[in-house]
Amino acid sequence: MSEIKGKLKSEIERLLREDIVDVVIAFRKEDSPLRPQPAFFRNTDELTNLEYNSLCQNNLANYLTRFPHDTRIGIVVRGCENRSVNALIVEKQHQRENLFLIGIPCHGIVDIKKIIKKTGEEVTEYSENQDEITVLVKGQKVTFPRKELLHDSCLRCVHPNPVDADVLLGDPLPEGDPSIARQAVKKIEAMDRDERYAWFQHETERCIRCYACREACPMCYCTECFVDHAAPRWVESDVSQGGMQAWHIIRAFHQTGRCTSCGACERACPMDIKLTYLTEKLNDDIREVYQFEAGMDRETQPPFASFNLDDKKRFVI
Amino acid sequence: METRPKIVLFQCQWCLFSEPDQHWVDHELPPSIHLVKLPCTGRINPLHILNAIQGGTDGIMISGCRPEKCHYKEGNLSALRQHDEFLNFLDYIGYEKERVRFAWLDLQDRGRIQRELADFEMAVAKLGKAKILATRAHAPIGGEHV
Amino acid sequence: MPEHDHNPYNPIPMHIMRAYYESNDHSLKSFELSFDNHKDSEAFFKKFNPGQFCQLSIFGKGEAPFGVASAAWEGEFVRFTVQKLGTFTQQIHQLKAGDPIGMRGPLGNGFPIGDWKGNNLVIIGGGCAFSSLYALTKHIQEPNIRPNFAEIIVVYGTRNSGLCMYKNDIQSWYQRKDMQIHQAIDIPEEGWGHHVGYVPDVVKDVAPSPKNAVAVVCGPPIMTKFTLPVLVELGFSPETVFTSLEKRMKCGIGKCGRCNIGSKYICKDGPVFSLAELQSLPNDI
Amino acid sequence: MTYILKKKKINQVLKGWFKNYDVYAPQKVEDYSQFFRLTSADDLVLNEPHNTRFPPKALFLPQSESLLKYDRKINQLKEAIPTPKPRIIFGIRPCDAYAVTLLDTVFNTEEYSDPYWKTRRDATIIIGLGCSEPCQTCFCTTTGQGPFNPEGLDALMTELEDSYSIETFTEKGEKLFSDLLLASESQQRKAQEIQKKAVESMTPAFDTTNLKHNLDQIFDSDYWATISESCLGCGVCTFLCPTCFCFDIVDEVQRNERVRNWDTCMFRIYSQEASGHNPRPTRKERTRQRIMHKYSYWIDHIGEIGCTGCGRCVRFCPVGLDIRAMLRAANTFESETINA
Repeated sequence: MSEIKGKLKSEIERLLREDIVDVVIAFRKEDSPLRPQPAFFRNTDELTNLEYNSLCQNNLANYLTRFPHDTRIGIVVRGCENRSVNALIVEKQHQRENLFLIGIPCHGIVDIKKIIKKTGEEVTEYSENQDEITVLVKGQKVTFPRKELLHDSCLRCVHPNPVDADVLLGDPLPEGDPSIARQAVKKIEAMDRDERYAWFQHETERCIRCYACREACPMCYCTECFVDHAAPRWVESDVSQGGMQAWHIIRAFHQTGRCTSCGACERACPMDIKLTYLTEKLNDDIREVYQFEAGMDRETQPPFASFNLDDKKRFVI
Repeated sequence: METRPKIVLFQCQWCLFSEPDQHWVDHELPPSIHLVKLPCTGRINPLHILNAIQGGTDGIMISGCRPEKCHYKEGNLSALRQHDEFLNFLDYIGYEKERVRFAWLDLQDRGRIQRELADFEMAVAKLGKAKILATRAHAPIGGEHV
Repeated sequence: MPEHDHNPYNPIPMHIMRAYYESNDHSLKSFELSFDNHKDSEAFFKKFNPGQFCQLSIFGKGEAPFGVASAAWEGEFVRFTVQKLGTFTQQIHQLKAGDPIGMRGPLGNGFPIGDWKGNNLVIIGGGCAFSSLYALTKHIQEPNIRPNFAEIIVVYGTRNSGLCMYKNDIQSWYQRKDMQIHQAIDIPEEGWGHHVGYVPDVVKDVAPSPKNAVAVVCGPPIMTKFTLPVLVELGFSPETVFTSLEKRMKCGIGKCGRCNIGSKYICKDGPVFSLAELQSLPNDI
Repeated sequence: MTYILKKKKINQVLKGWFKNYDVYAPQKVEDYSQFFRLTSADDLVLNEPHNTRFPPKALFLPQSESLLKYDRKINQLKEAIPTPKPRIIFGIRPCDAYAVTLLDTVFNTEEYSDPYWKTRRDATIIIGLGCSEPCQTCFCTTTGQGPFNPEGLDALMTELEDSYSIETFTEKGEKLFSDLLLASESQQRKAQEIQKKAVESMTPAFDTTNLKHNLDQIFDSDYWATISESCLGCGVCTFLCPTCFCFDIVDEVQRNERVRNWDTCMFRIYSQEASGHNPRPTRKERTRQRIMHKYSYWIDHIGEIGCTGCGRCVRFCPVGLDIRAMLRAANTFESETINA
């Protein structure tokens, strides 16, 4: 895995040196090995801090919308990030010709909360290969199979490879199994109505409305979010049941046909709410009904942006 | 249910082709039915539906023109995909999807709105009072729920 | 449990006594509010000082802060001039005489009038922010208070003559021997017999002497921004120039943290600050 | 006085309190703990390595609470000031208890006392649990307290092997434990050793001597743009912070009540004015406000740093921003504005 980091470094160096891009969005080391941070490289001497491993848990496409369209951006993309970039391009949030996508086939993001749950947070060293994660905790080396530590949404990943990268670092990986991907949602669908609602209540009542899910999501780029809208106020402003349920229903629903299943919302949530269980359901539906997956290319409009007479009508009388 | 179920009717202002029907909807709806008149069903946002549900309505009826007859050419079609998916999603989190109906009315459907509403009211009455997602309530005094 | 009137979040019940438009385009409307309970009125006037503001409150609509535009001697009422700007002010504009309304206040520090004894006062205002200065001018016009100050110069600028507030009263100020009034509009108009130009330029023309004088500036941020240097140029020291800040506020009592600038809360430590104080605050306005 | 409470007797003690008090204690939710009212003594969890994820300030300043209710038809308001039963907060970490004393200086001032805060505060006894093994993300000794800081506590527990030694500081605290056996001298010594060891295990995270001065100096510099570049602008750091107190007042029209909700300077709409002007338009200004408020403005107000080093913002920042690293950078930052 560390050879990827070397390749990435020389690639970024090249992009900056040859003035192909103005800024490269990647990750950098922080004091704690568990928390690498999104970083913006503008010249090559900052690159000593460059980091790339499976702990890099943010979706970097999120930062694209902060830049003017004419900024030439190099960006590290894994499978889901590439799809997010595509989805943003479909929605005209940046221009493809001003982007340079450095693709990395992804072995899955390691969930820092799972590590801490197993070892505590006194982790001083971290290393990984394709199958195993090794951490140094209070002077002791502990090794886990990668599968045990992967984030839930990465366990369900179907497309680990970037679909539209300008350069691909590392060999493409086999596609994931869609039937596994659907298990999470299937499990909930199998419950009866009251159980489903109880589950939904249990998830949403922990929400503190910090909107980390919104801010971490590349597709949530609205200048004014519907919850911030004061006149009329459609969603109760407080942490009452109604306010929180409405937030989660509509947030997920606004992602219909746009969500790329990256799981960034869930990883950002400080209260461990299983946000992807909502968006995954919508993704499944969209796949089934409209044969569409967000971000697989940069032309196809999401289903809600188009319509035709033969659309499925499940509720019309 | 002892009292009649509370129903919200979202009505596209173009969908009732006969004058008596529109007059009935505008002036003679029973008090248990709350009318929300819209320029087109395409104007309905999932938030509107959710807001009605959270406010404790027992059933939601949406009446609109047939797709070919939309006053704005394709407004109701653009809404259809969203509403279809939205209700399916509400069902996923436990809401009774039978509580929402989408009626497409046509030129010859004179008097149909009354029939559909009566039929819907009966169906909703059978389901009983809506509890799921009906969440609007006073906060406990001084937020004592912590 | 504290008594009812100790809860600083409870609005005092008031009624609208009079409501009238101030500007020709109906964007500015004045409301004179009377107290439902005499007790509240006593408490209010015990604390009241021109330059302070109140939170007006309509149940179901919300609250917003407005500067008081009346002086205590005018009578047992409180005047506010409200500019129609957002959703809440639109709601307020719909109110008419006899309607109930809630009020919390007076809030904030107000003008340090006590410190200005014996000084000349230069009062410079622009737009609807003049309302607090109107309160100040009315206050010092009271026969018992007037001898505390020497010369009084008022400069009041608006975009056009139609937007000028308190027209009749201000017209009568021209007859007064104990004060000077300079009105200005931005663009020339037929029949306008006073200054034409932006407030900072008018101040330059009027050129009040800084000697033994205090200047008070209230207006839109852009006006304030350009007027303060003019005053400094004229020789006013930062300690003798005062202005009133506006910021988004909620609680009005220094708790909600919203109007925080540096170590000050605008609602509690302000809204009136001297230029010297402003210069010591971080550039976060 | 110092008492000894056997671990296996905790349940019995708690049950004794249930009669006269509402007891709030950490309980397990998913993979974390949060303060809730105990209904069964078995729900108590004291062995979590961290403090509760959701800050206990919510027990005094709930995230959402009704300020007043009203009847719009007759324009009449109804008070909504709480009337809490006497309460015990059991097992709070010293950093969070100290945070409550900091918030007292905001909500319980002479000029305006906040009745919602005050009634809850007056009805509450706070019993802390010191941290024998401070976490890597904690930095309470740096901000001037420590893992066994008694400020804001009525009693402080130190975990011994099969018991807790409980030091009481106030009459209220004393009253709760006076039935227990007094700690022996060796037990007291043991507790002191544990406390000392815990303090020594913590290394200073940043230098606070000139921090305020340094921050004030770089107010207009590009330091803020650098540190806030990857910030998402969510409310995790401020909502989980035990000393952040900003709130918003909103009329919930359909429910006929005026509520206040926590708010955060990290949101764009927080400072958005009706005129369209926003004094803090980007994440740079908003991050600056958050850090300056904690490390400079609090010092202006009460002479203390407004951070207790609880580490929540470090642990849960979605992009791994670490306030300690930011402050170290502030101490060493040299901008052109300073050199000029």
